[in-house]
Amino acid sequence: MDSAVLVFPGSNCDRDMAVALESVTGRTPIMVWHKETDLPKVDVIAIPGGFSYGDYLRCGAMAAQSPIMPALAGAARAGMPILGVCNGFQILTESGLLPGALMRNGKLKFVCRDVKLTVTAGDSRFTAGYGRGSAIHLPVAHHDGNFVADGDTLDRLEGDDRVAFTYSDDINGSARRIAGILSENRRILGMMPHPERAVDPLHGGTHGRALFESLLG
Amino acid sequence: MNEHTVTAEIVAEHGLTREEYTRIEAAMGRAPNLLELGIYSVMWSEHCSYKSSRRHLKKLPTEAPWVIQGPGENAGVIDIGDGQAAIFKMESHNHPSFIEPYQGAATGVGGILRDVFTMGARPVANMNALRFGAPDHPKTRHLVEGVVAGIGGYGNCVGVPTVGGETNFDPAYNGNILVNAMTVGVADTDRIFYSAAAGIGNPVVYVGAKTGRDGIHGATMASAEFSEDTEEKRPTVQVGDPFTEKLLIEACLELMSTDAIVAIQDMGAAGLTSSSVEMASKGAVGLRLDLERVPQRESGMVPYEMMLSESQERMLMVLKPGREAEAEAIFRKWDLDFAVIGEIVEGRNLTLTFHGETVGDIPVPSLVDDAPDYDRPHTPTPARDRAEVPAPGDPVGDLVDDLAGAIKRLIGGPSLASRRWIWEQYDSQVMADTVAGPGGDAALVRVHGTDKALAISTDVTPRYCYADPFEGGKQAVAETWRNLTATGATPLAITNCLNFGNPERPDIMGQFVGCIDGMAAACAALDYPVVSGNVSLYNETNGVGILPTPAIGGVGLVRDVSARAAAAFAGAGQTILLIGK
Amino acid sequence: MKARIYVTLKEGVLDPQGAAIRGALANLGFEGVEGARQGKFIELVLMEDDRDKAEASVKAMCEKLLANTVIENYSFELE
Amino acid sequence: MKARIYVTLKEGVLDPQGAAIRGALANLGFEGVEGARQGKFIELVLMEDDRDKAEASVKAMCEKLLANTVIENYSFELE
Ligand SMILES: Nc1ncnc2c1ncn2[C@@H]1O[C@H](COP(=O)(O)OP(=O)(O)O)[C@@H](O)[C@H]1O
Repeated sequence: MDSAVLVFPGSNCDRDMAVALESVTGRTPIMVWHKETDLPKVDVIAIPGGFSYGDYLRCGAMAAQSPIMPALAGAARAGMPILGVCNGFQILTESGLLPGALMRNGKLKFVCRDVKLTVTAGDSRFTAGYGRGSAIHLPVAHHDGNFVADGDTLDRLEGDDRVAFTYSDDINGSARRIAGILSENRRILGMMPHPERAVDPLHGGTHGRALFESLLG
Repeated sequence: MNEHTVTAEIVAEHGLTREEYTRIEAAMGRAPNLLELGIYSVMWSEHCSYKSSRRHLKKLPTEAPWVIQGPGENAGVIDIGDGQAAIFKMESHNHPSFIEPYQGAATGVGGILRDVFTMGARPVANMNALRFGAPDHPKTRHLVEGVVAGIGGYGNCVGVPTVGGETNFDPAYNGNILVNAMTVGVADTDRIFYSAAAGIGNPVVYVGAKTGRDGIHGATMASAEFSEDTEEKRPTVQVGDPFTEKLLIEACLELMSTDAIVAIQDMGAAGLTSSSVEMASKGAVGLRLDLERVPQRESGMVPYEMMLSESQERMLMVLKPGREAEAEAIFRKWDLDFAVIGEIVEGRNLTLTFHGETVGDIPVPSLVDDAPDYDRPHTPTPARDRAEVPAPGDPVGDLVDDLAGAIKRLIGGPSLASRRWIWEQYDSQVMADTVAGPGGDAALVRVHGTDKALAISTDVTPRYCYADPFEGGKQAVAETWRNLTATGATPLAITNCLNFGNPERPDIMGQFVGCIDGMAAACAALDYPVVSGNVSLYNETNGVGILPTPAIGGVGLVRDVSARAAAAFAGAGQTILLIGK
Repeated sequence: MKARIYVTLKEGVLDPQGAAIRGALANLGFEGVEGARQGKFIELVLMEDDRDKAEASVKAMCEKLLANTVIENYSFELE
Repeated sequence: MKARIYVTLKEGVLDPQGAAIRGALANLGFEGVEGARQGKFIELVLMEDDRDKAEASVKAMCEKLLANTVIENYSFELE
């Protein structure tokens, strides 16, 4: 399986994402600079965490306007699996590829710790390997992970089984403890926790592996 | 230009004594103009010249077969095998953090990162050693929140994990908090970059952020004792831009993978002045800067402001001839400023021009070699009464019959309480090589793509140093050594940040000398050399000095990270052994 | 021409920063603060002299970048 | 009574956010943006009806909490 990792100025989990993808797929991901306007032919695209444009103005706002984004939107329409983690999730909401917005954490502080999650969604390209309802641990590290959407949108996300992960505890004030959501076609996943930081026994946990393995199908 | 005549008042405002001014006139063979005076004041400040500490620092052991570069460069370098080196240093940002805790701490992290990646290393870990006043002092809460948020705000954004540190509270720090930041980086031993300029005619290049009127006089401020009205004066503090720093790291490392760079130096506390002087001094060459070519953020800046500005996220380098275009393309790709602002010239002078006119001309050796070197009087610390020494946290003398109660009080008190509230605000895992983050004895960070790990610990117990500087200095070194050893690492070398009060007081100078002697003894006994460090003096308000605080940052190597040891008990039924007396 | 742009959270969107400000003011002894909201204030210096063109352009900037209209409102003044 | 408070960076203080906004607007094809500064906009609802008292109190709030007067200026309107 071939993959690509988008790189924006200020991305800082790009290498981590590439290492994780390579360790599961056995193939070196292609790194795509935000100024490109075409995407390589791959089977999955990952948008990594970090502080694109310093998180200035709003997290992900400036990256969402990058030259590469029209190509990403095109790929999304064509059904390409896209994974956005942390800042990647923020970029996906800012660009309208996923609904809602990510605001400053409820307690206003950056939070870095391992959290307990429930895999809420049934089948999807990303969660198939876990099984609905399973409990997993992944690290979070963010300042703006507080998921916000209007009541209708939240109802729709839940009703359509598009909430991928929920936090077992209130980590950041997110509406309905949402930690990750799927697009309507279930092929785009945005999530605040970092699966790429949980693929190697030295990370202290390997619950992130199943997410990448699910992609392999 | 510099039509001001230099008066006694102006000399005093620059923090120079009458004798120092006389020395300047003698070195130059004439009176300096204001720009030149500003440059001397920066280079001869305590911060840059180490005039009170230099002769004592010489006593520290700095050599071992694995030391590639000891003190004297931007950071120390040690060999960690397989053609790789660890590069590290610790630095203070105490006074700025007291005035503006968020930005002060943030720019402290930015500065120490630059010291490390200037040498060609990718930063892989940050640490921070913090001392605050009494928990119930009205300022403490605000300072703790601001400092911690600032460290996180900068380190998290640049994408370098903050993997540990230490935090103490004591009333002695009520008016002078300590914010010491350490960065560890990894480089290939054949790709280490130094600051000595060379090659007559080679271009001198400015990269990074633009220069503004930030913190003019900041470097001299850090060398002057605080007085109560400092807060009223509200000196300009610098605002950090971690986003630009992140781009600067990537751009510098990209250029460093070519062979275009002759020398490189970050613009530290004294900006263009210290970077250009140090590069010229180390390379024994002359250097001309055409100041109108400096990228400027504000209009109407004069040479004095450009040379003394402390704007952050800037670097100076010397390129091989003809490599400008290639270098410029890299910096443009990362949206950073790039400008050729001068060249290496014959002779030993730093010559400054502005629109074709020479506005300053100083013999570089006089700025460095002729800098004052004081043998300040020092009196040894007398043997202290137990009652004089701050208690190790909340007293539990009344609970001799209630062990559980005593333990509860101890671990609930400010000295021993969990620091989780602090370190959860730091991204301790980015780069995905953190094997042991905050919460253990030493942090462990895997060397990317290998089975090796670096072990890192910062330690000092200020009340020990206050009770007995020699034993306290020794103990701080030994504690890092033990913390590293406890993870299974071989301790290799240390950096340090020596925080003390006013060196013009013989008792304070006595603490300083005593701690250094103790550190030297421990380093020698443990074969554990000092490869870099920093001194912060005048941590004193209204005659009240801090506790002597020589923070030590130790680095060790675990050859096989799968064989590391952790602090937690791993299961029931295991045997507990106590080693040592 | 200068543009003064105000970006505020939509009604009904929880504002943790505003809530924190209100709490901190209360702790400092400022009583009677019934509500607090925090938004952004952006000042732009434009090369445009034509008011209508400036207005259209600032509106577009707000829609595309300066405000996230999922959660924020914006308004602006030109001078 | 309502207070509209503007907190801006002092002249000469680096404004990384403003610089990034300017760059992003240029990348989006908005030309002629000569300068951009980002500040905060805070709205308070006060229980106070006396204008003078409200003014004194908002000023004190700004000095003590809302603005960091080391690097920021503030101004406000009451209505
Ligand atoms: N300012 C800080 N930043 C990051 N980690 C910290 C900080 N202060 C303390 N820690 C972490 O908290 C733990 C306990 O700190 P401390 O009580 O100073 O340790 P010890 O006395 O065991 O060396 C250590 O793992 C340390 O790395």
